[in-house]
This record gives sequence, structure tokens and C-alpha cells, in this order.
Amino acid sequence: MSISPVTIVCYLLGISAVVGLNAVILVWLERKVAGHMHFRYGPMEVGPHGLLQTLADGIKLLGKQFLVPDAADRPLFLLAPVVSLVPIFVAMVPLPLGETLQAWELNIGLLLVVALGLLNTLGILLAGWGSNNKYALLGGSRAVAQILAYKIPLLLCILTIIMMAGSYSLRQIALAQKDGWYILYQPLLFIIYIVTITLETNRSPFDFSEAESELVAGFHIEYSAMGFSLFFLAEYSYMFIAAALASILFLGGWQGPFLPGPVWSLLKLYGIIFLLMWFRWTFPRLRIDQMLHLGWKILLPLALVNFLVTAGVLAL
Amino acid sequence: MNSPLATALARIGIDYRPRVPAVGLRCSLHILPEQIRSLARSLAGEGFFIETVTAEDMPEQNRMDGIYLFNHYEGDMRLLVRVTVSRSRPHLPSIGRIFPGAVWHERETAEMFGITFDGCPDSRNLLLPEEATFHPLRKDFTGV
Amino acid sequence: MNGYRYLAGIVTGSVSLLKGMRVTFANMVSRPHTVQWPRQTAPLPARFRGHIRMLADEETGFPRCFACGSCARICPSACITVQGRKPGDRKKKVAVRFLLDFTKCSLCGLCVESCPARALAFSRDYALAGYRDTEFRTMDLLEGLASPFQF
Amino acid sequence: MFASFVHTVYTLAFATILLLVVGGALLAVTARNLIHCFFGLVGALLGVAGLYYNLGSPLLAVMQVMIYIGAVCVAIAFGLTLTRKQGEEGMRPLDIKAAIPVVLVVAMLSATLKSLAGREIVASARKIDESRIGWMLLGDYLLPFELISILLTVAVIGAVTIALINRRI
Amino acid sequence: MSAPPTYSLESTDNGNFLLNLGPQHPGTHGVLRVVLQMDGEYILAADPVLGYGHRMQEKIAENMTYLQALPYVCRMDYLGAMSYSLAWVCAVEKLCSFEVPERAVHVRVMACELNRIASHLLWWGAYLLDLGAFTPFLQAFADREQILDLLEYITGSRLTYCYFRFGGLAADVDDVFLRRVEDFVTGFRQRLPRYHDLVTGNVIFHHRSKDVGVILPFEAAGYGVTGPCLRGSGFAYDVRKCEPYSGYDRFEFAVPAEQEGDCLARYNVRMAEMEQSLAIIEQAVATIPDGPYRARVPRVIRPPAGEVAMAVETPRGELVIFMVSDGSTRPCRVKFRVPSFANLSIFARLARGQLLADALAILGSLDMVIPEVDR
Repeated sequence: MSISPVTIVCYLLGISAVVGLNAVILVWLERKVAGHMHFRYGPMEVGPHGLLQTLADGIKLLGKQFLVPDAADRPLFLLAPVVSLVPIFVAMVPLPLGETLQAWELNIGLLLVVALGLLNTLGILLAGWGSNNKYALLGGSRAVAQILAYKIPLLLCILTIIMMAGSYSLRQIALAQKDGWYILYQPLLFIIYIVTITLETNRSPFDFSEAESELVAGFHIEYSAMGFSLFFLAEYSYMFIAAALASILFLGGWQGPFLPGPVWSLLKLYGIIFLLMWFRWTFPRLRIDQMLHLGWKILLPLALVNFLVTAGVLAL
Repeated sequence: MNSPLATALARIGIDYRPRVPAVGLRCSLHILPEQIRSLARSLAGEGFFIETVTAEDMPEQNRMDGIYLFNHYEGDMRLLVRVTVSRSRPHLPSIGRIFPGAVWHERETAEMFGITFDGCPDSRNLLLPEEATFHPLRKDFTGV
Repeated sequence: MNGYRYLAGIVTGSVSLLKGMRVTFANMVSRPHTVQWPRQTAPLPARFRGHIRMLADEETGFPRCFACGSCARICPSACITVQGRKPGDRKKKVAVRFLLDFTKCSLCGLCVESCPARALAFSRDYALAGYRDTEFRTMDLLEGLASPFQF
Repeated sequence: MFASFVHTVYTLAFATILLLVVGGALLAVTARNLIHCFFGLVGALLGVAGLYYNLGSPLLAVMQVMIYIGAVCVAIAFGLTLTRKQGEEGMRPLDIKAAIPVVLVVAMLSATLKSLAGREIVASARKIDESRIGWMLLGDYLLPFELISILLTVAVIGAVTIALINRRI
Repeated sequence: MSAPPTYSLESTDNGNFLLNLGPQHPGTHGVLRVVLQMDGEYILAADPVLGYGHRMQEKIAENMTYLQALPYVCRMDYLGAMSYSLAWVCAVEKLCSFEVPERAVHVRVMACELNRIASHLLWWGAYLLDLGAFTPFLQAFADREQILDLLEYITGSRLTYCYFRFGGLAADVDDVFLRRVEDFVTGFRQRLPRYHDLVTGNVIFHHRSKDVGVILPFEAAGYGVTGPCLRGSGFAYDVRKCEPYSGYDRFEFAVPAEQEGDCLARYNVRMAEMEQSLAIIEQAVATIPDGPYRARVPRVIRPPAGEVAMAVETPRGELVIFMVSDGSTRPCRVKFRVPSFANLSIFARLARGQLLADALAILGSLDMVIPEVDR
């Protein structure tokens, strides 16, 4: 309990750096992946292979005017991007990216990350409601309907892992996979988990709350400049957290031969993020009721059966 | 020759006189405004579909022709129906309740030629602005 | 039976998704189709229709146009203005003014086809840019050509 | 010097949490806009989670966020997005009935303060093992635990019912 | 068959609200505006508002000579411009009884079918874009680009070709073109399975398009639905077969039709049509004769007085140009019966009671070109 404020400030700075850098890299990576899947190059002009394009875009966004619509609910409208972004800084605290690379070893780290992941939806709802725009409102209400469908299978996945590792601590869970990654024991669970994090991070084929072809831009339709980029930052940071969690829960975290721990961590993490991008640029979007069907009638029973079977095997 | 066209026309007592389809028309009729609804009903019953409703303005003769094109999904049975109305107060009965697709064509014809379609379920302008009252496809229209 | 169909549906569905992912992955590792303009340019076909330009007579270097006006008459969007004058020593007129309103031109090419003197051709300019619309509203096609009336 | 700085930071953090609880609660009961009320509630619950943390039980704090914000509030929000009829504007949240809880709360608070007067307050509970909580929940307190779980089910069913009442298609 | 939708701007009580979809919306493919009365995500009534791109094409055509109107006609449907040109030149040729040389007929058919494939490819990508998938759009573009290159090679233009002339073509094709067309046909045949792998078999796509937006056969007749939308509802009606024009009776091809009438049926019809178009192109390339590419026609077109209805199967369906000539150099009355107009008119009927996402999928599956609707 006795961490000095200086350390906290250092950690916050470090986490901010990770959040910012991650967003820059992911935006670039997303554009490149999308481009090459489309027989295009993606950004090529700013920097080698367009590496600095995101930075240029960020500077451009900084210079733009942040518009608040007259009809918007001003306090809610301003609060929404902040509500989306702030939990990330806390959720990154217990993530171990290496043997020693962890801001704070917390014995309930996993629960903290999962709990804070929920606040993203509140941010989206806030934005949807505060914008006073019908498309945004539809986007916000879709996000709320979505959370009910995926959260329970997600928690079941996590419960199964907790049961296997016997700890809530992310570090302990990773260490418990010293001899064999959980993905080898639980391939089905891994698939369910990947689907639920696709839902959690609002990415295609589940990007209902921003559904471009239906709701134009959904919940962030009225946001410009920094408001928009904060949402962007939040989206990519949630991806980072979800993928980090996946690599820790199923792929043994930082553990791997030859390479140092953080490198393994980032490799696994970005591998999973690439998988999410691959989904996005391949699949059409589901309909909202089909997503509910998927969540309640496919993911939930599978996760539950998997949970019970695992419990049975562990009890024997 | 027992084509749907002959059957449909026979039912309302119109002689079927096929034309050489060199001009893309199997048959061309000139009927009275009162007949159009019963003709449309008879054609709908035989499975004809509506191709278009339009008009032709002939200011020299001070008349205006409503033009209906019907066709059948079995193919090559295009029927042209002309209905002459007065140019000063053009009125035609609407077939929008028989062929729902005709409503848009009638709305377009109404705004372009100033023909009133009696009983059309929707009489707003279709392509022109809501408040437009001019009729651009009339021959004497030269611009707003 | 229902349970079987439920599971079979999940399996075949997943397989179909994997198939799609295989296609996109194959796309990703294949060569991009885009041409990185302006560093690279795509080849222009021989029949490329740019804005029209005036051809010069090989002997005199004067414009081939003798201002018959058939291009201006046939142009659907009325974007050609042409005037000619008869030099003292020749039988035919020579164009002294040939203006193209490129903002209205629809590049249909009817003028080129209709020209009895074969004086018009398509240019190969495609990346036109300017600071004012007047640059394209009155494009002078006689620019750079010799004229019998210049002293 | 440094210690006092640390103290100031902690005080400020605690003040923020208090502000969140009290402000959120006040917003939740006084706001005229339903969604403002909702986010007041969220703020108050978050603040309570902060209080739990300050009392030395991070597990409880996280559970507070997960269950109250993640489940209950989302269920409420779900209901909100489905029933946007009356009550967005023009609702009168404060009438005479509102005085009753105010009186009760004031009475309870004063009683608590009176009983605490003169004692030293130690903001640190004994460190508890999470697995013990688990065993307790599945052993001695199984029935209350299951009863509480019904709460969420009821919330979800309620939301669905509200949604179905007005569904015309 | 029911009356068109009625809505009133005031009826927003009971949780209903009006949603203004367009005129600038990524799902409407152009400047189409649809006023939707919504109950949450469900659409109670839809009212398309047209005319944002209205240019009075019919009046323009009536004020121009027959030749001058030709470039304008292409501008209505910029994705199937070849078919539009073909309809216009064929209508005039029918009025004047011009003969068209065999070589020109083959090239016309080739160009139109290439254009049809290009249009279907664009539709394929755009429809999947409506469903939220991005890659198909550019995958389709990669192949469409090759078709545009081919057409640009012979016409000099990539979108609004203005290539056909009364009595023939504007310019002849060479052997290079024919060889490139053959290469394209074989290449595209090989690439088609990738389209099916990526989309046709996809389970999400199936869920999104099956049993969505069903056009019943009797409704199709009532609204005059044409083209692939019609053939998805069980009618094998194709103008190329029913009233062969421009030598289509010389080529062997099937008219694919499906019974279900839903978005998936329309999708399957278009996919099958692309293969049929490939077959037609193949035959046209194989049998193209030598000879003139353009018949001698008078310089000034002055058709005899009369009327003609020229039907052409564009990528979107049956286009009828109804033309009345009074013997002068300009048409007296021109009516364009455009396929998108009829297909869009059924949208309000299909959208009622659907989810917003489905309504956009239906709109996409109807394959609209808004400038064609607005004219």
C-alpha cells in the first residue's frame, strides 16, 4: 500500500507512453493489414512505408476544432471520451509484460482488468446519449445490448482459467503455464475468448455501435478532433489490453525460449491483435439479433459446458 | 392464339390486333380514360407488370396523351396504351391501387405534365422539389 | 438430431469463416495492384480521350481548322467557340479564335469525329489542375500555334 | 516535507472519492434528466468502490465495479435505452415524499457519528484471503449468495419484459 | 398489394422517431434520402425521397439531335453505360431501319457484357460493404479495373464510354484487344472461386442475406421489378432472351433464376450471371468476323415519324427507351423507363417491419444507381 506518489507518476507516464505508442503502431498496422488485404499498399508517403503517417494524422487532429453540437448534452458529451479512456490507465497497471516488467503485482489483477473493461461500454453509452443524435443513440443502445451478450461467456472463460491456475493474479496465471500453455488444454476456450474479446473491443464483425454502413459512425458520429482521437486511442488501448490478457491467459505471457520476456509478450500480443484485424478485414458484420443469438445460444452454452468439464477434470 | 394479352383484352371487350414487333411493341391501343382502370385490372389478373406511365404533350393539337406501357414476364408482349386527355384540364384515373409500382410513375407524370391522377394514393412531387408547381415536360415550358 | 445440427452448424460455419480468412491472407501476401502515382504512372491507352487540342498543318504550321463550326454545332454541351478569318492570299478561312469551355465538356469526342479537316485530336493530359476556373472555362486551343495574322 | 506531500495527495484522492459518492448520489436524486440520474448513480457506485479500496479490501472494490457497474447499471441502461418515453424531461424528482429518506439518512448519520465520537478510526481491515471468501460463499452463506444472484436474473428479465411490452412488430 | 407508406412528422410519441437516412449516408449509394419511421431498431415505415440528382434527362434528350443526346444517355447509369448507349443507338436504328455490320454487333455484345460484369463486380463489393465487409469491395475493384482497362483500350474512356454510333461503332477493335479479352475471361474464371470462398459460403453472409427482403412474385409484377431482382423471385425474364436485340439470339447462354426472392437469391443470380456473361464474351470473341465496323448512315439523322420502344437488359434490369419521332432531327418525346426506378419503388414495401441493418442490406441488394432513378 505504500507506493510513493513519484512512483505512481512514473508508472502513469510509462503507461501513457505505452498507450500512445501502441495506438500509433496499431493504427499503422491496421492500415497496412487492410491495405495489403485489399491489394493496396496502405500509407506509403510519410516516413518509410508510411510509419509516421499516424503521427502526422495525430498532429492534424490536434490542430482541428473540437465541435460540440448545440443540441448536445454538453457535460455528458465532454465526459464520454474521458470515461472511455481513463479506465485504461488503471487496467494497464497489473498487466505483466515480462518477468519484471509489471507496474504493480496485484493479487486480484485479472478481476480488476475485467471490471474496468466494462467502463468502455459506459463511455459509449454516454457518447451516444450526450451527442443527441439518433445514429449515436442507436449506437449507444446497441453497445449496451452487446455487453449483456458477451460478458457472461467472457467471465466463464476467465473463471475456467482462474480455476486452472488457482489465482487471480495475472503473474501467477502466467507462471502456472510454465510447462504447457493453456491454449493446448483449452483450445475451444481460446476460440470463445477470442470471439468475446472481438465483441468487447467493438470490432468487426461485431462493430455494431459504430456500424459504418448503417449508423454512419454510430456513437462517435458527432465527435471531431481530440474527442474523436480519444475514442480512437481508447479503442486501440482496449485491444491492447484484451490481447495482452489473451496472451497471459492462454499463451503463457512473457514465457518463451531464446528471446527475452517482453519481446515474447509483444509478439504474442500483436499476433492476437493481428488476428482481430484479420477478422475485421474478412467478415461481414452480423446483425444485432444474430450477435445476441451467438452470445446467448452458442458462446454461453459452450463456455458453460467447457467450464463444467474442466471443473470435473480438475476435481478428479 | 391464346396469349395472356389476348385473354386480358378479350375480357374487357377490346379487339386484339397484334402489331409487327419491329418497333418493340406487340400491341398498341388507344382507349378512353374511363377504360384504363378495368384494363389495368384485367392485365394485372393475367400477370402483366407495369413498365411505365408517362405522357406526351401535343400543344398543336391541344391534347395530351397519357401513355402506359405494360409487359408480361413471359416476354415480348409489350402493350402500349394511349389515353387522350384535354390539355387544359388533364385528368386521368389512377391505377396505383392496382399496380402499386404505378404510384411513382404517376407522381412523376403528374409533376412533369400537370396531369392529375384521381385517386392516386400519394400526390406529392417525386423528382421535382416539394414546392414546384411548374411542369417541365410540357412543350411550352422554357424554364423557371 | 437437433443437437447434432446445432454442432454441425457451428463446425461448418467456422470452416466457412476459415475459408474466407484464407482468401484474405492470400490477398495480403500477393502483390498490390495499385500504381503509386505520381511516382509511377499507369500506361495511357492510345485512344485516351483527354480534352481536345488543335493540330497544326504540317506545311504552314497554321491551325488546320478552317472555322467551319461543325464541332461547335455538334457539341452537346455547347462548349466550343470558334471564329475564323480569311487571309488575303488563301481560299479557306483560318481559325483565329478557338475556345474550349472545359468545365462543361463531357469528353464525348463527337467534335473530333465531326471535324472535316481532321484538325482536332485528344490530348493526353489527365492531371489538370489550376488556380482559377477561368483557366479551364476559356481554354485557348490556338495557343502555341502559328497564325497567318501575326505580324 | 515529502511525507506531507504524500499526505496531501492521499487526502486529495480521498476527497475526490467522497465528492464522487456524495455528488453522484445527489445528482442521481436531483437531476431532471434520466440519463444524468443514471450517471450520477454510476459515479456514486464508483466512489463506493473507492471507499472499499481505502478500507483495505481491493477485492470488494473490484467486485463493486464488476457487479454494480458492470451488471446492475448496464441492466438499468439497457432498460433506459428501451423505454425512452416519458420522464426524460419535466419529471419532478423532488416532492414531499423525498423528505422521508432525507430525514432517515440524517438520523442514521448522526447516530453513527455520535457512536463513533471520541474513538480512533483505523482505515485498515485485516488482509483477507480470497479463497476463504470463496469457501464461505459456497459454504455458510450459500443461500444468501444464491438469493443475491437472483437479483441479476430479475434485472435482466425485467429489462426484457419492459422491452417486449411496447414492441409492436 | 398495399398502399404506399404513410407517415407523419408528428407521430413521434410512443417511442417512435423519424430517422433521416441520407441524402448523405454510406448505405444509400448516392444522393438518396429515405425518411424512416423507427421504433427502436425496427422500421415502421420508409419513404424514399428522390430527385437530388434530377437533371431532366428526358427534356435534354428532346432538345438535342439524336447524336448529341448519346453522351447524355450514358450519364444516367454510369456503371452500365454501354447498355444505355446500346439502347439509344438501337432505338434510333430501329426507327430508321439501319443495318448494323456483323463485326459491330459482336463488339457491341462483348462491350456490353464486359460492362455487365464490371457493374456486377462493383455491386458485389458495394453490397458486402453494406453488410460491413471491406475486403470484397477492393477485391472486386482489382478485377473490375482490368475490365475498365479493356474498355478504355477500345473506347478511350473508363466510365461513360460513348462508343457506339448509329450503324456501328466509333472505332474498330484490334486483335490485341480480342486476345486481352480472352485472357481476362480465363483469368477471371480462375479467380471466381475466390469470390465464393470469401463471401458466398460465408456463414455470416448467409445469415445476413437469407430470408431477408423477400420479393414475392405477385409483388414483383405489381411494382414492375426487373433484372436480377426479378430473376431472384422465380421469373426467368431477361430481355436478351425474350426480345433478342443486337444479335443476342446468336449466342448461347442461360438465364439464371432463383425461387426464394430474398437477398441471397438476388446475390446468387448476379453471381451466376457473371459466368453467363463470360460465356457470351467467349463466344463473341471466337466468332467475331472481319468486315466493316460501321455501316454508312446519313450524316444527319432524320428518322421517319413514328414511335419505338427499345428494351435492353442493363445490368440492373430492363431499360425501355420509348421514343416518338415527328420526322425532325430531334426526338419529339423520349421516355426512359429505367430499371432502378422500378426496383427502388418496392423498397418501402420491403423495408417495413425490418431492422435498420436489414433495410440497408435490402437497399444494397436491389443494386441501385441513384442518378438513373433521378435521371
